[in-house]
Amino acid sequence: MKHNLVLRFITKYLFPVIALFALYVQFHGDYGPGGGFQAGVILSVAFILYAMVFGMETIEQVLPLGVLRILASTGVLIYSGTGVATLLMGGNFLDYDILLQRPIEGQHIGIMVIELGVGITVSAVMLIIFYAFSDRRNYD
Amino acid sequence: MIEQNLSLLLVVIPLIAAPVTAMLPAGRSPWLFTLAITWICFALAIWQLTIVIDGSTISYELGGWAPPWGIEYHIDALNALVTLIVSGIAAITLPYALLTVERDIPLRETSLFYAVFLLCLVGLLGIAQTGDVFNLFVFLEISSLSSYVLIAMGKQRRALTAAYQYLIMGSIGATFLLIGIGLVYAETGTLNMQDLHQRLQPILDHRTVHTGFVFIVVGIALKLALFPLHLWLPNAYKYSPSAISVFLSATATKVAVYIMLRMVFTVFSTSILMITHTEFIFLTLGAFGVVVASTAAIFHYDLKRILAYSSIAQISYMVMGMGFASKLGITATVVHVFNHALMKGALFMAAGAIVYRLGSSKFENIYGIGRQMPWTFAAIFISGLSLIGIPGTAGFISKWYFMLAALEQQAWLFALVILLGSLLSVVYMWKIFEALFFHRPACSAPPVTEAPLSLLVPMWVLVLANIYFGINTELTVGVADTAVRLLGVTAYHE
Amino acid sequence: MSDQHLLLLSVFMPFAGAFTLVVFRHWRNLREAVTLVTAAAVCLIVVTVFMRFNSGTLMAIDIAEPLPGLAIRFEVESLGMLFALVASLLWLVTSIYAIGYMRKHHEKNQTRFYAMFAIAIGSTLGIAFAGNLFTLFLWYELLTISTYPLVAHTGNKKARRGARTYLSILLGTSIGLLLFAILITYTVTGSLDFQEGGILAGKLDPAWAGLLYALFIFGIGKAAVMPFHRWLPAAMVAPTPVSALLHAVAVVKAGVFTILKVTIYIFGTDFITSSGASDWLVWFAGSTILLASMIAMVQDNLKLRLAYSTISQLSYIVLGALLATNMSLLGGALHVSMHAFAKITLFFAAGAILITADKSNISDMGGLGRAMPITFTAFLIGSLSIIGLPPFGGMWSKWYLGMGMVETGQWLLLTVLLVSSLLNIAYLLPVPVRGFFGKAKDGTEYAQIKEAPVNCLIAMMVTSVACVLLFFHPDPFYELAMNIAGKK
Amino acid sequence: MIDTIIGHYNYWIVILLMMAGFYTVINRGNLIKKIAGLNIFQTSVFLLYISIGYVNEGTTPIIAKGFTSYANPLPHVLILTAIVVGVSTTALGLALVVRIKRAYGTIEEDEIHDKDMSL
Repeated sequence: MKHNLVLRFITKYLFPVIALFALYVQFHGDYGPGGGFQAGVILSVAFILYAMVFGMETIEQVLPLGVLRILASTGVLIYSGTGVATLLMGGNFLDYDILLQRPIEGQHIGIMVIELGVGITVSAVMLIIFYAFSDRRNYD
Repeated sequence: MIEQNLSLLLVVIPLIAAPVTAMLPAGRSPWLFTLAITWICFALAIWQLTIVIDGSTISYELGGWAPPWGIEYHIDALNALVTLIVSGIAAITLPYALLTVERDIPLRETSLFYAVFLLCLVGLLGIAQTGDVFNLFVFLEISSLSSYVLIAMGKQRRALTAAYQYLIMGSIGATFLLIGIGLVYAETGTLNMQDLHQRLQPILDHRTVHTGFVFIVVGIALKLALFPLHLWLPNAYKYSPSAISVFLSATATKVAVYIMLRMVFTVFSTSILMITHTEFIFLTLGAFGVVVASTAAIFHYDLKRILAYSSIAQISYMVMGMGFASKLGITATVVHVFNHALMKGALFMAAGAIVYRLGSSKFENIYGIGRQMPWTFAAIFISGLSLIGIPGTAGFISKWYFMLAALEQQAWLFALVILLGSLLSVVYMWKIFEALFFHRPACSAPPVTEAPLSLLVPMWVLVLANIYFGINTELTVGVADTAVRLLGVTAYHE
Repeated sequence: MSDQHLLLLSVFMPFAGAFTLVVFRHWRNLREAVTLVTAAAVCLIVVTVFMRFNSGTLMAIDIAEPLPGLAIRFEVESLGMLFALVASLLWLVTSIYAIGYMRKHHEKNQTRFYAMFAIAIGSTLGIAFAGNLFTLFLWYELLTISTYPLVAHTGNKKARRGARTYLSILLGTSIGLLLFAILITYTVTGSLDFQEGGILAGKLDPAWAGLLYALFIFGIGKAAVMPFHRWLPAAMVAPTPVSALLHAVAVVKAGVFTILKVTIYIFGTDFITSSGASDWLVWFAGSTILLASMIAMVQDNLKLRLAYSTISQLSYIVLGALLATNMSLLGGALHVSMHAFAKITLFFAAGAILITADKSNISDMGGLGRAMPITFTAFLIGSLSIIGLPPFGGMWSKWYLGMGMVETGQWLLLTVLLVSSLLNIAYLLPVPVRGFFGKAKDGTEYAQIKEAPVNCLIAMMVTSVACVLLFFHPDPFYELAMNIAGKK
Repeated sequence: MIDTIIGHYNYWIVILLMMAGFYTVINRGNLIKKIAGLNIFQTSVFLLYISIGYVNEGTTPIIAKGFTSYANPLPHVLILTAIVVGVSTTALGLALVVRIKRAYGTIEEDEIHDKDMSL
């Protein structure tokens, strides 16, 4: 597929659009349908599409497996870190009310951060899964 | 601060530790970190038990949302006991894991291995801590998924098929559980266990509730390897890495038994057993499980496989105990959950030590090994006696209660099955003793030495615990009594 | 030292001894010295306990309570005291014998042998001093398990098969029947304490008493009532000291001791007679006596013959318990000690013949008595005591057992007793007779065969002298036995 | 009668999918097809949950002017979690199949069984 001009052209321009849409889904999840799970999958789709057209090597340069692993772990840590932060501030686990002075703002910021963690982990994990199945250099 | 968040920290600490472990460089540092985490969890679990041992409960609201809307961690004596078992076994497995894992797992995968181990611990502890049925399902799947991975890390290629088989069976079980929870939710509109209990009482004769109940019971039965849904278990325990055999055999199925107890007695109630005749099903399947699995164990010539079949038999005892649906029966089940964790843990550790030295647990390769590895053999011997139920060991205490429960209801047939199970366990354990000690070693057998100290010490801690809890049962029977009272199970009336 | 601690010490001393001699396993003499010292110490402690008990001190101690209301409890009472005395005295003698035997016979794994032996004796003392049925069961099982390696000692195929039979019958009956019976007792009464007059009376429907009693009698496989007797001949593959002490004294007597305990303190003799629980069981015991004697007659292997003789003799004691009268209990309790001294003498002699002349079949022993006069004399004394002739101790127990039968009017059983005495003569006396007056099969004289090792001779002489002494001075045992019977 | 049958059409679909999936899991010897069956099986449950949460005339559960009736959001949230679990299961299952293929050279259950037995 590397030599199909139309695909290459479209993919190149679709990539930022998909990524942008992912960010929209991510941050608009607070007000409408969306959230970290969906956004994470959409973002990873952008990379997967790119990889399918331009080859695995290209995205492996940007996102090697090791980085993805760290990203996946970081997402979980952001999530649980928020919880621990609420704990340390004297509230219950994931009790966002406590994060800022006004509980309603605390809820906003809390869910944002949490969903960000979810989004990072989901997209990283989706890519790891994709790597695992598409990288068949070691066998065959 | 720590005390008020105790029940939560038990889940969150390993949850945070898991991704951290995954990022640590391969080598001994992931092990050391995991060791520290499991010991912290163990200490917290002891602390938690001391708080609820008098029959009080702890309630923790996640996110500050009051139950029944938010997720609640609801801790009573039973939760605390299961948490103690899980974290205790984890804490004792870790020192044992150091050398066996270096043998079983490629070096570059160690950090991932320990991360997955911690995730499995998160799942099991979460199940034990949570008071929300859907949350329970999620934790169940966390623990199951990670245990599939851990089993697949076994050295032989059959570990892969064993893990695959377990995955299929486990997922079906989990989905059944999910269906059941969905149906019950559709009827009541709540997921909180205490709340469900309240709302289910008036509608226990609804057909949807029955259907939900049956789905839940079958789903859990798959997870706890109740006969005849046990086929995944022997291979899974046989081919997994030694440390994982120890950990899973001592915790995974016990936690499934706990889920069954929780679901049947806390969420529904004792009367649903009679309405749906499940008590009879528990008793019958339990009895068949005891006899069939023990008999199957006799006809195998592989140490780990015999132990796996024996696990199925022992779980069947616990299911029978639930089937008695009386104070004594449930006490027996709860006590046996604890005691069986001790004896199977010790037995699988010893089996793992033999595999560590010889690379195999087949009889033909390990004949006469008991003379070269006297401490390992003695550990197998004593914990084997505990498994049989010789007085003075922990196993006797649980057998005693099972028998009392059966005799109380004058269920002579089931009393005889329990005794028969003991006799069959004498046969297969003695087969092991004879093979290990009195049989002449094969000529080609390489000379071996006693297992390293880091394997022996955890093994013997469990062995001594087997004796200690056979003589002093304040903890086990005491906690079981409190737990049974809180479950609302009453003494048997004709 | 306080009385309670003395009691504990007597039970746990052998365990400590076992541990110590494992530590000293590389120094043979030291190891055996440890065995002897432990045996002597235990013997001394038990005698001290006996003295204090005689002076009226009550000794009891709970060490733990594994199950609510069921403590691990030690307590001294007459029957247990009698049993403990016999076991500890004979352990000392057997230790002396065993050292000679094991060295001469070049047995392997001697450390394991001595260690397990000590543990077995510790368990026996545990049984003797058990303060309730639960504790008794605990030690009962431990005794089975600790003797298993002794039976399988040589480790060859024959030994393994014998040990398997041994274990499967003993564990099978104890888990399948005895534990069941104990649990039923507990469910019915809510207690397992040994109480004078029993705990079952008034709580158990007399119609069921017979069944429960049968569960006990057959469940206590160590008493070797037919059809659960096969383990005892199977256990004869063990080295002779094991057969002598454990399978003529400790293990089998633990069985009949348990039966006596259950009869007196769980059922209560009154309940047994009033409910008729034992009416049909006496015939099992009676036929065991006769059948085992007959089988003994056709055995050519000396140890096997002695084993069947033991089976038959054990049923005397069982019968004593089943009849549940003063006289029969007195006879039964006395027979525990009288038979112990006589039978151990016989086994000592059999072992001595095995190690010095390498003969185990009676048909090969013609003329051997002239080469080993002391051994065969000891055998003769033992035989006469078993047969029950004066002036040997065995007479007393048979006398009282017979009295018990007369008392209850069981004439048929009395006939059984007398016939079996005749059978005793028929299967025991040919051995010394052949030894002294017979000729070797191939006509050779045993010029090269000397007497057994001196250790073995000492042991044999001690026990055979004891057989005679017990005729003239049965007092210590007699008084203890009287206590039990009188308490009825 | 017809009304009850048609009125519960969502349950019929759920049951149909569930049985199809379950049958595939049990009947197929091909490891990948088993996983596909498992997926269908799980999906049927997701549908069950979502249809439970449906409220007549309800809209998306986002507060807005002019709407008073909302679908129950909780089953949706639950099933989102369950979907994630399902995805993980599938990924793990497929990863296992890949490694089984590498170790055995086949993904047919009976062939794998034969290879294990022939050792």
